[in-house]
Amino acid sequence: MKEQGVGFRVQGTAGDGVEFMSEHEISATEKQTAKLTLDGVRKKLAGQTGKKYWRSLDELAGTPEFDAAVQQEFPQHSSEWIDPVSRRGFMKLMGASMALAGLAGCTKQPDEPIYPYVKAPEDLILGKPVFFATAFPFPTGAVPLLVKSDAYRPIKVDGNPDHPLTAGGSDPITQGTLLDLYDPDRSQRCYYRGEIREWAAFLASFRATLAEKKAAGGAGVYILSGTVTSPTMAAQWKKAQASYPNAKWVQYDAVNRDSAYAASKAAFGDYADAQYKLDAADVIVSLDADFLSGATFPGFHKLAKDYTKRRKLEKASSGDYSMNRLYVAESMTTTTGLKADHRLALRASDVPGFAAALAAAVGAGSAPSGYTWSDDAQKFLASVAKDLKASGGKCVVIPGEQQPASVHAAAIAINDALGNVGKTVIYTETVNPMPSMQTDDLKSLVADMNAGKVEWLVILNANPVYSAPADLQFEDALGKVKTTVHLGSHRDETGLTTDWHINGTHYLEAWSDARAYDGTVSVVQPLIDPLYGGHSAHEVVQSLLDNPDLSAYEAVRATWAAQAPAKGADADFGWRKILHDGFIANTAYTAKSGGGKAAIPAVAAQAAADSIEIIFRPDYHVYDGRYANVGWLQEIPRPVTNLSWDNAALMSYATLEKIGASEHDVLEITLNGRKVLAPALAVPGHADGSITLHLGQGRKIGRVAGGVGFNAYQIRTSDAPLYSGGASIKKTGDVWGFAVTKSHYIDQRSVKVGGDGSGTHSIEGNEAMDRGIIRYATLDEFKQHPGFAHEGSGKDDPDPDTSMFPAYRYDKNAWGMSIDMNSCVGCNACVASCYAENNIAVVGKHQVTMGRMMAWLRIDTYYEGDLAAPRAHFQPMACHHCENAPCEQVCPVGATVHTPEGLNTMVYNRCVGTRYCSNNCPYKVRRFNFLLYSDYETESLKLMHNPDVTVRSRGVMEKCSYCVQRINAAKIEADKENREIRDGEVVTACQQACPTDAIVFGNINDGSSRVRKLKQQERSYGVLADINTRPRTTYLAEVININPELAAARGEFAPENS
Amino acid sequence: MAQIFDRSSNALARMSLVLTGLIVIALGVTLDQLQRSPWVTRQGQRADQPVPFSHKHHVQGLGLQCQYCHTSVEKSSYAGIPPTRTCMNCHAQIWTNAELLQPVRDSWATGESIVWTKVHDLPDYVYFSHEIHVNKGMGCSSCHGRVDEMPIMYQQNTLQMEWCLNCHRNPAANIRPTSQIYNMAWKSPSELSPVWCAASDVKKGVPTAQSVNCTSSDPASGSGNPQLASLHLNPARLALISGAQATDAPTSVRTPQPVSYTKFTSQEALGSFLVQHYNIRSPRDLSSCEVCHR
Amino acid sequence: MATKDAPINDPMIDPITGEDRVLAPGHTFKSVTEKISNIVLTPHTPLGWFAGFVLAGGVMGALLVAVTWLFLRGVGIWAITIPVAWGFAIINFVWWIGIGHAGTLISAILLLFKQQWRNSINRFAEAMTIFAVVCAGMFPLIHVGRPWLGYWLFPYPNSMNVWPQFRSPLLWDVFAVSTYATISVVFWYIGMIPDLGTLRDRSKSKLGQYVYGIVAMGWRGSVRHWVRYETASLLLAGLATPLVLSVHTVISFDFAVALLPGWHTTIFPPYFVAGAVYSGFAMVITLAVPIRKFYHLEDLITLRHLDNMAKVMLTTGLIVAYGYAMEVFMSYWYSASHWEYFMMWNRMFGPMGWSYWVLITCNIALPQLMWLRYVRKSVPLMFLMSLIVNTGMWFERFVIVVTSLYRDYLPSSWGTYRATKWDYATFAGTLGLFTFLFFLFVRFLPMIPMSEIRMMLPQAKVRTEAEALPEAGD
Amino acid sequence: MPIVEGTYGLLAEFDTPTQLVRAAENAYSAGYRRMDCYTPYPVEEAAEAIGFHKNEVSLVCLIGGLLGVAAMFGLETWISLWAYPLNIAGRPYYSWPAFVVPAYEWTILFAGLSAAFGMLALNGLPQVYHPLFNAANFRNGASTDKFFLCLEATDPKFEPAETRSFLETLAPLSVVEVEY
Repeated sequence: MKEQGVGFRVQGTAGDGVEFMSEHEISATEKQTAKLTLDGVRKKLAGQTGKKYWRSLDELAGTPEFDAAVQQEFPQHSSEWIDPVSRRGFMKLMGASMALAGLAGCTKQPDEPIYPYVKAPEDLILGKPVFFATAFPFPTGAVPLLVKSDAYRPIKVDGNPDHPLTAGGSDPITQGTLLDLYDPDRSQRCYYRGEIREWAAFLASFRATLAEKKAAGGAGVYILSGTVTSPTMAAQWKKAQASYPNAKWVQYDAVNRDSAYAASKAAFGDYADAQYKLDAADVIVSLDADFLSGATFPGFHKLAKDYTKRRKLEKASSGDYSMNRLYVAESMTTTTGLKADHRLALRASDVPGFAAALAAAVGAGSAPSGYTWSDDAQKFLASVAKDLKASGGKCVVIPGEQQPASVHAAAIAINDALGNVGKTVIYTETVNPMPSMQTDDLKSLVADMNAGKVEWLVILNANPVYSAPADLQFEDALGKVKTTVHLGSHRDETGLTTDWHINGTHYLEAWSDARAYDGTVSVVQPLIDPLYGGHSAHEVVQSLLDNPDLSAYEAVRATWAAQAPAKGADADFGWRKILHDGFIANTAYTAKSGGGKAAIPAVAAQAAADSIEIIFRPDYHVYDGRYANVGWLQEIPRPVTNLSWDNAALMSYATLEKIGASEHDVLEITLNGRKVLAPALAVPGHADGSITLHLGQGRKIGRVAGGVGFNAYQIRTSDAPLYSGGASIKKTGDVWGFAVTKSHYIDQRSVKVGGDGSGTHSIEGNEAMDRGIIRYATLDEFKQHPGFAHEGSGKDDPDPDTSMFPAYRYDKNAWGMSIDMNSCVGCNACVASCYAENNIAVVGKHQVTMGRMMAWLRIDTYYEGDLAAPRAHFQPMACHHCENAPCEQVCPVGATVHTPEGLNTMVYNRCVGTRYCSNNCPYKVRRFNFLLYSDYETESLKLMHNPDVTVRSRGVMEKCSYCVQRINAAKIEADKENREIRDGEVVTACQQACPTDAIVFGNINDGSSRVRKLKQQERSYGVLADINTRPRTTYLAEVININPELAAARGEFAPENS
Repeated sequence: MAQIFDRSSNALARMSLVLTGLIVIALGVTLDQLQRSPWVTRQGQRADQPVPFSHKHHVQGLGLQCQYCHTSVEKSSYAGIPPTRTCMNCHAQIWTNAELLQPVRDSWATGESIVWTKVHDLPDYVYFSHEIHVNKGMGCSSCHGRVDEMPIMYQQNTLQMEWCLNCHRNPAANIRPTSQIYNMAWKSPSELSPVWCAASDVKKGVPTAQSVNCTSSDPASGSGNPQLASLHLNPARLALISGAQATDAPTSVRTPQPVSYTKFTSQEALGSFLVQHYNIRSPRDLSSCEVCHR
Repeated sequence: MATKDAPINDPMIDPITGEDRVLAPGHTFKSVTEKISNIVLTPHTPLGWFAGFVLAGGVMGALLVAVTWLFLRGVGIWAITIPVAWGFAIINFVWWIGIGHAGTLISAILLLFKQQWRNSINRFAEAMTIFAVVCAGMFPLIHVGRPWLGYWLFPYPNSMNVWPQFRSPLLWDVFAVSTYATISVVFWYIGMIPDLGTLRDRSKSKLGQYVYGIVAMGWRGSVRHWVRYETASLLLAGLATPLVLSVHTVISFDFAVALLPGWHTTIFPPYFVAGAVYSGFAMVITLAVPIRKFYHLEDLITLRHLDNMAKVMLTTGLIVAYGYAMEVFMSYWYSASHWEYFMMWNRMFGPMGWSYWVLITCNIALPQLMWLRYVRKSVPLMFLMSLIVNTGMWFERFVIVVTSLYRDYLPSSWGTYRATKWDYATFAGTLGLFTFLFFLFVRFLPMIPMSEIRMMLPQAKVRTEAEALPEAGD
Repeated sequence: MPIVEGTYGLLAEFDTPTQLVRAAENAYSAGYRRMDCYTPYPVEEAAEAIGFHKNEVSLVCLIGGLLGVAAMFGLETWISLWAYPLNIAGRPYYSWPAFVVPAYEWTILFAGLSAAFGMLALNGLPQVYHPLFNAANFRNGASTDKFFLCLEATDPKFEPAETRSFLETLAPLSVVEVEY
């Protein structure tokens, strides 16, 4: 790699500071960083694998060279000095305590070495982070990123705020990819039949084969990859096909867009993506479409942002609130369904019928025969149809990704009939440069393999052995192929089966490109030299071309040469701009002309009411299993279920009763002959008669993923990859312990306290209502009672001066936060971001089960009303930085105190760990290191730590700090310039990650600050403020826009309540 | 039959009682001293370094600027340890075969770092920023002592929390004009050597360095233009500031015009003047925990 | 009045009052002195003592193991979690401190009230206090996350310029408990000096004479000394009384000052103190019964003592009951606070409701049997009673600590609490430590104050000329 | 200390407290002052008899107590107002109500310790060697069941022969001369 310009921005704090471009030799610096970091280590460890590898890494840890590397990587590596002690165990610890005894906490530390550069890279300022723009390629469209890099180590991944589509939002998976990069289980080198080989050796044999196959046009050479996201990759393949016309490329992801593609093909004659413009929609109808729960839904970031734009309750010029209304008909309860103003629980197999019926109701087709609907369903259908018709052109119907083509077709037809096309929905080229029907392709590939036609099978970044449909028996077929190759960042199930395994690169390690869901192109630029010298798919594919040694960088640059014009003499100007901006302007797709005339295919007959169907869904966090080894994603409880680690057989309470099981029972699920063992877990609002299994767990490898949950692929077949009826359930009698961070206390329904006495309510939810923790109203009620959040008992905030003591005055800055409950869609992006920013430890299933999760920020989910058809509320909960902080008063050593700017700060190194503060915290947001949770051993994880945040040791209390490290950075900048900190200059990690701007942070003493304005809104209330804690974090009460036809007002100001 | 104890034991018993008391007191005093002793703080200890680098020689003798090696001291929390390249800038030409410099040449040849031993070593949970101190008028020598007189580098101060607090609670006692930051020999003003300072009219949004001019020669005595008090700013930082300031401080890059100079003959007077004009935060702010611990 | 038909020939019944005697008749200065001092001075140790001693030591071993593992791994080996961040450690702490109260109470308050019957039990009651405080005092230290920094709780000049935070009840604990421990030890020792003198003079072995001689400080019974000694004891008693009341008050502040429903209560101080005395006396009985049997001290620790203690327990037990009643009344009706209401409902009928009913049974229901003279007079029944009350009082602390914490303000953070084997090991271990120390005490120190028993003898009175002269001597 | 030789005093042994008190009274009225009684348990009458009425233990105790309260309250005030004032839970720096408790505890601690050690000091303890211990009967009885009156040689009125005969008149069990 030579002569690569990399544009980057220096930032005071994220989002601020002037940007300027400069050039520097990434190659040189990469060599530097590499030399000083992992190169040597790699040499030392060459030839050691698995456990042995890590053991010897530990031995290494002592050696000065190693400390050198770490020191270099960590100019201010921050961790409590005690860490080596706790590492080396008891004797040392005792020794340390001896040393401590009598000394004033500041102890005699060991000599620390300094390892300066030999040649320092020019524009590196150690201790000042640099931000690089790149993108995270994901099957459903790339997520454009701005990555924080400290001494050339990426330490924080966030959305690119300037990007036209996502505008800075991110999601848990995107946040998690950072840990994926530093995953110690990543594949370290190339293997051939289990023996270590050099990359060169592979290239040699691969190219030799190609040479001899050239004559036959490459017949017998197959490439199997995950969904291709890179235009350059497509271009490379296109070129390759010229010389290898008979070579085949098959894409397969277990979670794919076949239904959508099939429908669009039928409607437009060509594959198309549908882009929905929710900001223009008054009525949104989701047909099992989970578009608010994360990157798993194409275009999530934009959809979520637009959806919440219309729920911020800012008065439009018309004087109206122009609030949208969301209807959801869905099977598995999702955050989308829980955010809906009206939700209908439907079995997945009923949705196609429902879609057709809806189409008929709005005059876009004929109703399906033989479907019978419950009264609720009929009522729902009728009023939805009415609402839709009333707002033609200002409404939109969204089909579910996990629904068959017919639902997509119906959606196309309805949107067409209502004249939404071009207004609330447009159809464009596909983000995938080479769209295909993946399941069918895989079938034919397997057929070829079994037929012995396949001589070379190169598997790129896919794990079919684990995730291919069970009926295809992919692994057996693999045995029939002469030579099999697997390139991947992990040596996974497939990598262990194939002849060759090539250790692949992470997207932060290699050059590539990708399109965001709107088509805007982003160049994926690496931020660090491959940690383990991995290789990218581009390099493999390039071998098929006449210039096989062209680097990925050059290939990518060539692809976009046209979009990167020179400026005068500066040939690299355009290219640098692309890298600096993180995307190529004006490359978004334009709408296809002409709406689709979709003929809705006849839907299958309605399944028998008493039969039980199985629904397969990608996991919210580990997706199809590729992120199963990312600790954060496993530990952060999934939305809705609050299930951390594990997956489960999710079903409604009624179904649970029907099959005579109770939660935690291990069930044997049999689906046309195939069996899987799955523990049962009840989900409020789940459709009756269907069981949802999340894919992606039950991995065999990985110290995180291994042994977590069960593998749902075992019963997933190619003919019914979405859902399948006719399952039989048997209790095995075993019991499985879950790590559910919040139960709904169904062990003890709220018969005695709260609720309607029916015993079907969640006591937790009822209490939340009675205690004014959740406050909401319908739109009409809100109009009549703008101050509803403060009406009613226990909802008024005591006046600070009624106290016997004078209240403490905060005259300068006063930091505060406002969280909009209307905008929070409970997607967990903020939680994941907090993990990354604050070096929060992963504690593992057992500790989570004991209730010792370390998350500083959590999303509380309260289920209101009958758990069979609940209304839910998401409430992000972190330290409230109370002005009368109960925790501070009881700390005997003053380890938690208030700063003059009103931060409730936690001084880890002063904490002795009495845990009194946690007991006295009404919000229970303090987290305690009961054991040594922080990982001080694993070197690759050390590289990931944020150097500005102390790594907490055992026996210390910790909690949300309002990202004090960011505040202080901003302060220093401001002080240097003798000015006040500007509004928006300090952005907390959670705020930065939130795709819907639900979280706003700032100085509440600054009259013009956003947070001040939000806090002045009448909806703004403090949780538990009536016990006079005076929280600095407040919430904007929820307002729902219900359809009076469907439900009477549910809020507390409803006629029947008041 | 005789007594159990003989006469002397009375005295003995009482003595031992008194003694126990004394021992307890002595122990307390010892520990109190121990925690502040060089054995704990490393104060004044000279670690053995791969190269016996003499700051005295390079700073006093050759007159090297601090920033020549510690490049990021104004820009980052981390002052910066010079890369081998910096040494080689000169030592490629001079002392090319001096025995002492062998490690440097090796490092240059092999690309392996020179392994220094950290002299000023704060606990890892302490977040110290050179950047802000230097920009707000804390001279190098205030903390590091007369480095220019140290043949071998050592730690001048205890670097203990109480030491930090001493200054954070009363910055005026140590603050100096930013023009004097790198002046190792800087002395607080006195009757004999007074200092004249003038605050420019523009306050807000002007880098500390530019808001105040100080000189040691009486500007009234027409001894010509007083040297401007300002840290030298590289274009980038200027751009950054001006850009950032686009809205509320268009004047930042303009060199402020000295107005009326005031004469200072004591550190207290100068200190309080600078604290006011450099917008130093209040002691309460500066001694708040989160300033150094996160 | 059962006195009439009480057999006249029963020496233990005072024929005039018909009450049990505090002290069996016929004792002389010498006889009591010998009886008590021989227990200590006898060269051959009884086998039973060895058996018990070794057993107690063994149980104490569990404590050592548990604490070692604790320092090795961290407090995470216990069941504590968020929200229940305090568990057995604090429960045991409060329980032991409570037990510690009876000793000081008997020796101080009863002294002020000139209760003669206290004399025969106060010495080992005080010993019990000290050993209980030892067990209690251990917990605040080992329960913190970083025990090696425990000394940060004391105000001392340091290079960090930081000091303890005096608004925290935990810090008040530090001072209350340390003061209590110190004063108790001093009181105990001062009280023992004359007896140590006796042991010095009666000891046959040279070693004995030396050791007792040193600790007796050369006490020789000069009346001048006696007068100052009496004043000092009286003062100490006078000081210990408010102290003993303050200690458990302060302990109760740990809870009362917090804002948790179920903790934030003004009635805690009084009923904590009452509860402490309650459990304290229970423990005294638990110890007294086996001791008087084993060392045949029936004529020094008589049924009268058991009777009196039973009455004290009844009283304090009723105060405690009143406390519980008040809690219920306040939370259900008086407070009109949703938090309080839910807390009490949950405490009674929540998943951990059982613990509340155990507490009610052991502390309120069963002890009412002590109204029956029969029960008060039956040694085994009283022993059983004492065990029940001790259990009940432990559960009181369990209920207060756990069932208030595990479901507090924010429903999303409700949790549960299931003790681990290390919790049990630690608790059992302290019981072992306690008995271990107690065995040492009865073997090497006079467990009944001889000088004070002497005072109780009839011949101890100085007669005026008016009175006849027949002197009982020997 | 200088070794004193000769007679310490004459020691009369009695069987009952009553006899002792009588003897003491007589001795006192006979003009003896340097004398002391030794009993196995407190006998106030005896103290009265030899004219020992008041003692200073209470005073010492009071001073100690005052010292304690002053010390702790002072410390707390200094810390929270001058040494390191911190905003704790929005409470004022000088939260005196909270400071009462530790101050109270230290009052008792100091008072108690000074009472105890004051008593020992005033009694001149520890004094493990004492001439009286030379008298075998004293060692055997004084701490068990016998009562002693000792007229000391330092008394101006002391005259070995006379004093002995005087003691004989008080019907003691025995009168022995105690050597230093």
